[in-house]
Amino acid sequence: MSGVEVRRKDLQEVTVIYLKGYLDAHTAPEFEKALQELVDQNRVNIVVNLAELNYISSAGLGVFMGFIEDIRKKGGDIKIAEMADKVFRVFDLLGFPVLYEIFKDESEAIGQYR
Amino acid sequence: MSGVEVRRKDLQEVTVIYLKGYLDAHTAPEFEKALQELVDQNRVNIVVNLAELNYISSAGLGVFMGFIEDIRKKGGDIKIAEMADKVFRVFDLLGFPVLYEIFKDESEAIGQYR
Amino acid sequence: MARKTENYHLRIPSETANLQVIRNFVSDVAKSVGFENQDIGKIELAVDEACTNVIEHAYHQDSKKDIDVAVKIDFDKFTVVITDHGKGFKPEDVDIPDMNRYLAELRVGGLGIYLMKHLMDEVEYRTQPGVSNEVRMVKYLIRKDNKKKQSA
Amino acid sequence: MARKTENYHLRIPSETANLQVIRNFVSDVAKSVGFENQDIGKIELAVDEACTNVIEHAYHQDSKKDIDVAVKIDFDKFTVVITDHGKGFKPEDVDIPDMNRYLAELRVGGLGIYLMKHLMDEVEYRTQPGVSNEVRMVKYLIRKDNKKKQSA
Ligand SMILES: Nc1ncnc2c1ncn2[C@@H]1O[C@H](COP(=O)(O)OP(=O)(O)O)[C@@H](O)[C@H]1O
Ligand SMILES: Nc1ncnc2c1ncn2[C@@H]1O[C@H](COP(=O)(O)OP(=O)(O)O)[C@@H](O)[C@H]1O
Repeated sequence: MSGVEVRRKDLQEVTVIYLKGYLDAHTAPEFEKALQELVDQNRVNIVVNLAELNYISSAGLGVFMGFIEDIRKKGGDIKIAEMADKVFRVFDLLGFPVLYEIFKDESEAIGQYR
Repeated sequence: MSGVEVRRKDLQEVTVIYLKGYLDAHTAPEFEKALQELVDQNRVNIVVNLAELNYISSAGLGVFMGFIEDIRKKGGDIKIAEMADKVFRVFDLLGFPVLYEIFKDESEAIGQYR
Repeated sequence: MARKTENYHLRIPSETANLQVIRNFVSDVAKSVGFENQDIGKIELAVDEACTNVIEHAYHQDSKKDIDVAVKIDFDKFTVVITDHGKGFKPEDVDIPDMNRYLAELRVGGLGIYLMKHLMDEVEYRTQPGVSNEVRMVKYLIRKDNKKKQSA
Repeated sequence: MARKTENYHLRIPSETANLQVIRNFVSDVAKSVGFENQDIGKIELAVDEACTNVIEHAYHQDSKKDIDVAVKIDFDKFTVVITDHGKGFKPEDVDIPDMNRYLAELRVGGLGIYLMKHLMDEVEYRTQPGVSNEVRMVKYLIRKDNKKKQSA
């Protein structure tokens, strides 16, 4: 199946994670692995670019929730950029925008860490 | 379901039919109707542009076969342009390229009637 | 075409790799009866959540088990019934989260049934522990016309 | 994941509007076991042809009837069985066209079974006229690795 593709781009103080495809109970572990790696490397200024994410279920949302506390304790954050409407509607239904800042452009999200 | 979209463009001596989507037993009647209309109007110099056709089954091929004799008797033809590989493979498997000329560009196919 | 009831049925091994097949099946059927994209997305997600629960909680990732997804279409009603034969559970004992507290406390998990209830018009569990468990979800279709299927 | 047999099953009203749902179902499963796009396209078309025959010849467009599409996956074998309970036919009496003559004589129709036989590795009809008819089609999978499913 198409599944999810996770890419990573390291800038100086910020890391951008790109998710492409479908984030569900089958593919969430790949996103989890990527975030775990960042935490282990102490790269906690994170932007997740969702421009090419077509779908998210609660298993995908669970990955965001599973790391946010740890990352914030370390002084970092997860900011979200370029979310498609379909994915935003799920975030919004659950009130997630209260917890995660969402930006239209990736550069704007990156700028928050400067 | 997405189905098929049939559009028509009348040039001076030539008519181009655009098929978009999926041509199967459900949607073939729409293509049939468009060709029948052209025959009734005696506009028999026909180019079928398949650039946006994603799929064809034997029901779609049957429409080509159902009109070709009539159209050629009237001095016209059905020429095919811009066929995607996936659709070409089905045409090719049945030897249809012997009966229908296939052109890479629409303009080239139109030019045959000049 | 005369109005009638139609039944669609999918039986598929219980594994997360099949969630995409299940979602596509349900979306295709929802699309064919004329739901709009937003509603198709809601149905797709609710069914994913219900099937994820079967895969994880009813069958504990045992892909030798099957999930049954049945779709029934009446005139204005799209019903999906998902059945498992796992150990079952008491839906009334499940604590549906209050999202304000949930987010404030940075909780994890436990959003599936909440989502299902907010995405669909009706959600009902029928559980006979140890025998079979089904969740029955309904979405109403606001029809723009009297034709059931359009080919384009 | 240990290798095992997997069964997928779709039951759906017999109408041409559902061909797209059937094709998507079969392609999704074929994709999930690792077939390449060209082979997925072949399986999809062969199954469409078989189902179109059921809709037209077995059930004469009566959408109150159902089509059964079963997919079975063994290690290197993808089997699709399509079953109907129509009046049946004698496959040995069906005249499979010689394409050169077919094209020279500008014939119409009668390409479905020809296509199925050229697209799949095995095609076999098992017909008990008046009881049930099934066509069983097999495509062999050349595996590049030992894993059955990849998530990306
Ligand atoms: N089909 C099922 N079989 C057994 N238990 C289930 C089933 N569906 C839901 N549950 C129970 O209900 C609880 C809540 O489910 P849900 O809201 O989807 O959140 P989560 O799956 O993240 O725990 C699950 O933890 C599980 O105990
Ligand atoms: N499931 C079926 N039930 C009854 N008859 C069938 C079935 N499948 C095929 N046939 C018969 O076989 C013939 C050849 O089928 P096919 O090669 O697909 O061409 P076509 O459908 O265009 O006639 C059909 O015309 C029909 O008489």
